[in-house]
Amino acid sequence: MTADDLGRTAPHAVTVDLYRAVRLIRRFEERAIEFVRSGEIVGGIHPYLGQEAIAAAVCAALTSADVITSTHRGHGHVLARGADPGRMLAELMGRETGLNKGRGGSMHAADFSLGILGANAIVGAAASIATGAAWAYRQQGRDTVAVTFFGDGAMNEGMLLEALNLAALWQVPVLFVCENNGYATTMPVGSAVAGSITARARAFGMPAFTIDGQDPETVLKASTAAVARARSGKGPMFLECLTYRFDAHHTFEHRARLDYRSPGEVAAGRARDPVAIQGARLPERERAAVDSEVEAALDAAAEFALGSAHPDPADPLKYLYAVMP
Amino acid sequence: MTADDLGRTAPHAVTVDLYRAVRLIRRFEERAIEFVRSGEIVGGIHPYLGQEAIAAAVCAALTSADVITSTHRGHGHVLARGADPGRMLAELMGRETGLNKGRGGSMHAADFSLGILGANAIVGAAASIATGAAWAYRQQGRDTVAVTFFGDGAMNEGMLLEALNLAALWQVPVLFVCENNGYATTMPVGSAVAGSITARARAFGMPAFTIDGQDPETVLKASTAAVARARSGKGPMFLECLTYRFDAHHTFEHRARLDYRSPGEVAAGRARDPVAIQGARLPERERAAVDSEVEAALDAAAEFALGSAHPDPADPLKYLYAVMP
Amino acid sequence: MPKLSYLKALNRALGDAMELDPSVFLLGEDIRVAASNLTAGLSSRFGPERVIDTPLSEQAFTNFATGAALAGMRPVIEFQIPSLLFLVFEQIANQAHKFSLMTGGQCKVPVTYVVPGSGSRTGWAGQHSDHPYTLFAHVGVKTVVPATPSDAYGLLVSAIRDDDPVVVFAPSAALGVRDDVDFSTLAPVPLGVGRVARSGRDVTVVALGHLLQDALVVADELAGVGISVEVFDPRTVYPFDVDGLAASVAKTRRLVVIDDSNRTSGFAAEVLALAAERFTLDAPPRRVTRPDGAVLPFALALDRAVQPGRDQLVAAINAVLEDQ
Amino acid sequence: MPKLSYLKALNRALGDAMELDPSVFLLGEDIRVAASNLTAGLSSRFGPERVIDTPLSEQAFTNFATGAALAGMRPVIEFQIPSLLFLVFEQIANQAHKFSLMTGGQCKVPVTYVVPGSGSRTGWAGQHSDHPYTLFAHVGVKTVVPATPSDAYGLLVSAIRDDDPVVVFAPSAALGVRDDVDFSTLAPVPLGVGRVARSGRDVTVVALGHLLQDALVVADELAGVGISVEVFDPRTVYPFDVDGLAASVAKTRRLVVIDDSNRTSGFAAEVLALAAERFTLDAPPRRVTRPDGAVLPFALALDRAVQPGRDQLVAAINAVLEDQ
Ligand SMILES: Cc1ncc(C[n+]2csc(CCOP(=O)(O)OP(=O)(O)O)c2C)c(N)n1
Ligand SMILES: Cc1ncc(C[n+]2csc(CCOP(=O)(O)OP(=O)(O)O)c2C)c(N)n1
Ligand SMILES: [Mg+2]
Ligand SMILES: [Mg+2]
Repeated sequence: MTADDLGRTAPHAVTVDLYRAVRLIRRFEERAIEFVRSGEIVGGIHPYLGQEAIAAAVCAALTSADVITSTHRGHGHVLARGADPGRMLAELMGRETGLNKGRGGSMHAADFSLGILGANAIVGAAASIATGAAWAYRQQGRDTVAVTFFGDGAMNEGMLLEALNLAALWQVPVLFVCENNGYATTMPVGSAVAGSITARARAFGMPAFTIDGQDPETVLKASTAAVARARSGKGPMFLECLTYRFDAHHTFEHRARLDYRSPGEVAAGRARDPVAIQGARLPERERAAVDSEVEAALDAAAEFALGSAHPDPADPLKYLYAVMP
Repeated sequence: MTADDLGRTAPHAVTVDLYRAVRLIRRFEERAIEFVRSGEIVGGIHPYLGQEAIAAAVCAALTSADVITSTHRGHGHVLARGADPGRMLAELMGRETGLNKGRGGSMHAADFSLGILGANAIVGAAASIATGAAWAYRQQGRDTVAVTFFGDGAMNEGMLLEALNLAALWQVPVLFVCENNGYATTMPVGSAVAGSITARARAFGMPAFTIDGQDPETVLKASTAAVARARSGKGPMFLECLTYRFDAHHTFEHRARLDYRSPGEVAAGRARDPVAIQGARLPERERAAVDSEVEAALDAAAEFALGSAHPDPADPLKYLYAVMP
Repeated sequence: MPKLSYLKALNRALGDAMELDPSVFLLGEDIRVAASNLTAGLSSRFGPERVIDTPLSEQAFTNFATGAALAGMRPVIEFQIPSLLFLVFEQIANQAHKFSLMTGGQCKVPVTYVVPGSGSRTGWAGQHSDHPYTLFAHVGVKTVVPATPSDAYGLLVSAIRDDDPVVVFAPSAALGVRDDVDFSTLAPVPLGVGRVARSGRDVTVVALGHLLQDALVVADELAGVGISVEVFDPRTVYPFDVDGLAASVAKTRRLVVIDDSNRTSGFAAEVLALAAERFTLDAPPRRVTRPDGAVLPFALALDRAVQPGRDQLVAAINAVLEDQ
Repeated sequence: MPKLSYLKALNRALGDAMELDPSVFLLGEDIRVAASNLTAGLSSRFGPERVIDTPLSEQAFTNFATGAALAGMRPVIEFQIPSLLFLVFEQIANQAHKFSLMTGGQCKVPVTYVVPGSGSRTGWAGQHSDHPYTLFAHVGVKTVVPATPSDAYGLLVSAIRDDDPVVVFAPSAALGVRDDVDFSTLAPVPLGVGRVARSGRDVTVVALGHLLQDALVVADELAGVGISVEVFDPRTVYPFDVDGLAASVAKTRRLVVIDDSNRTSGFAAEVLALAAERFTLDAPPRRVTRPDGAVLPFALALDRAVQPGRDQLVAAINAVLEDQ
């Protein structure tokens, strides 16, 4: 089986939906970066720019019964999974109306009502959490598949590697999505990963494929097949999605000027733009309509977030315990 | 390349040495178990019985410049590397004359003067320590190869998997020796390891072979080639040695009667006995001479250990810090 | 009345919890054959789907439990040795513990972590003899160290029912303790409520886990020479029953803590700090602990010398009674 | 005199240590390009063999450093975020720390662990804002939290030269502190020796790391209303300079500790315990800490509310002055 055999071609509605999703993430991130610059978002963000196809398409392959876990670079996953952009932005601004009531911020955004079990600031941590959740839902007789997103850097974290083993061993319905953007912060994947990423997953007993992570429809095909396979009880699968981070590792880099990617490399990486790739599949007018729809939604989101109250500092550790005697 | 291409045939002196080594370990362990029963050794031991070929032959492939790390089941490695059986036994009895002055016991036996960087009670921990040591010696211009021993169970520990990556990435002269005795305590390897052990090592970018761990000369051939390769700068290698634990996971099992291996399986496992296999390669008389030599050495060791003083409890934390203000 | 051992009480608590609540399941190494005896009989009673042997992947299976908890289960993890809690410290302190606040209360993580055999195990040496309950109390994870079979039962049941992560330390030296117990009286014991294990007038001794037995023996001995020792067992290290202790100390006005942690910033340090802040004492309080940085040496006499013991407790009690 | 920032002082310490001793090398994530600036310029100065970028494999590279130390090197590891110390707690507390005793003194493990940016980082939320120095002090690993640029230099140099593992916390809020420093006076500062950062009569305030600055500001303020505050900076959490503190308290007979750990069994608890055992005070001592179990919430006002601050310090000082 190769990744090509995995799926089907997308009908037009799906094409539009995918475009809307990548465009929403793109514009959300661009606006969020502005809010970092203006100081409305404190602490900065890890922009998802350039990787939109992966979140958008993988989440498009899921049903409402499914769950995901995300990473430090998580806005795309959370939005693609259907989180309200206003509440997401409010979270980034630390407002009481935020997804996490302002307690989590960029790296911890979660919406359990949508099966978003949380972004996670520790690289490699979420894979085993997703595996446990997927296993538990299966024990409960539910039809849930879990997707866990992570980067190329996470492939060197022991706890993630352990999770691959547990998932394969117990045939857990979980899809491992590795977003290989070529770098862990400033460390090139070639200097960090000996052997190969997919060989690792295969060595733990699960099928693994490398796909083009810049084309939303390629990602959709592959992930649809992987999710169907997991749902049917055939166990976990691993997708390495080749992608490129268009912007900084984190917005601190906008001030820091770290020298690790050549301008030529960045330009080449940015040339394969998932928003452009998907946009080219829509008639100009339809695309423009989606664009203004997205812009209107983000205007409303910004207005909502900016207008939202800050949490009351009187009880800063609210929610620390479910019960405390 | 297959494991068969790796080496050379052993000349007679090596044959005898290997026999002496496996016989010494065998008889040391049998006597140690008696000392556990009699209460001279407190806390019990993890007997190495049945796995003797691996320690004996891998250590026979090393020079005095090399270093090893060992495990909770470490007596064989420590003895094979040349530690004095009397001081080893004294260590198991917690005497001041022990290798570690009675501070370490069975699971921490070390002799830095022989390049034994210590047994380790945490499964999977030592591999990265060995990798660091080997790297450091290379930086210092030394010709050292490190060998790290571990079990099949350790192959599921994230920190060991991380170590495979570091070793391959930086082409560290370290040999990973996995003693696959079929079980991690009571957990069969098939229920614990998805995929395959050697595929994992290969996926991290190093050659890996499965060999018969019950035949000392097979192990010697393979490890000699692997050590030579590492010493020549070609990087790490991985050997999976198939073996069988003849006795309990730990001597507590002698009282506990855990039900996880059928008598038939144990009998079959014990049928391929490394001491018998190597012994058969010696003329009867020569073998008998080695046997009494070993017995005499162990008599002396026991006398030495039993006659040694206990440490002075007045300063129980001696050696805790190199310097303390 | 039948005798119940501490270890058997824990086993009974697991069985009862699993019986009552199908979302409770067990994860750990060698728990189907029950190498530690904690889970004896449970695999055949509840099946292998609820008593799950794991590979040696402590970090992943600890997070796996967190994930299962997020999905509505109540996992109980057995850790074979106390230092495995070091290996999963991130997964407990930085993941399980933090999820509730970080998500703004969207979820809970009712995982129980049990170590049957914490502290010195007599001859298991440096890496198997830790007693790290203070670490968890310090980061704010609920931390329980039962002393008696009844409490072992009642506190473990409460830990499993609790909606937050809870670590339960079952000291190696307590596992064999046996009590006359009317099984019908076994019941949950709330977290955070200590008890006066022996009433006295002259000095309050705080002791938990296996050290409670030592404190009671010492109290008996000293009663013979006219010293009346009150023994207070906090049962949980965090939350700590400061009111219970305050009531005891208000009576005795003297305080000694015996604690199997290292001295610096250990459990005993917290009790002494509370005393310094809040209690009126007639003499400076004392603590009997492991020394700073303690690594338990293998040789038995050294191992024993590092652990807090009865002689030191007697000396500390005498000292606070002599001081003014 | 030239200005030296705290972060630059750490950087200078690394450079000087590497210059002096070829066995010193650096390991960490993104340290060649120096994402945190700690290692700025060192890769080009000393070459990539001594400034080594690691994959995201904290457990393995921490043990790797232990192994290199056993082979005679002096590794320095940079950890990008404080919670990575949770991830490698086993490797430090159970391996590096224990090797010397367990081998009967056959070896030493001179590894230095540095976190440039511990504590709250303003907006980095729950998993990036820990300040776990108490954990290492509790297990007995030498633990340093410098407060000033000169101390940052001198303590880091000493940590690297020390033959045992040492953890150096460089609080995020201290990294930008700048002092007038005559570079020729930069020198090693011994571990375990505190200093009186400001002399006073009425109360001793113990403060370390970034909180020293807060304590000094508060002392200035209170001087204006006639309260004379002595500020004692222990510089190392473990070993702790109890004699230095005793001398200060003998003069002031009043004690407040400000500490960025959680309250229960934190560093402040140890200081109060020592006070309870040994010092004669005219009023109960107080501590200003993070609350129990603290997880720093993302929203800035909540984050700030969880950290110990100047207002609380003023209140605590006033309270100990009013108490008798
Ligand atoms: C366990 C851990 N180590 C280090 C960090 C610091 N850190 C945050 S993101 C990152 C790089 C992650 O690289 P990758 O997994 O490829 O994801 P990407 O940032 O490229 O999306 C690092 C080193 C962390 N958060 N957690
Ligand atoms: C990290 C860790 N987990 C669990 C244990 C408890 N334990 C000690 S030995 C062992 C089994 C090890 O199996 P394997 O690696 O196959 O070695 P073997 O005992 O078969 O030689 C276990 C679970 C431990 N010491 N360390
Ligand atoms: Mg990446
Ligand atoms: Mg095994």
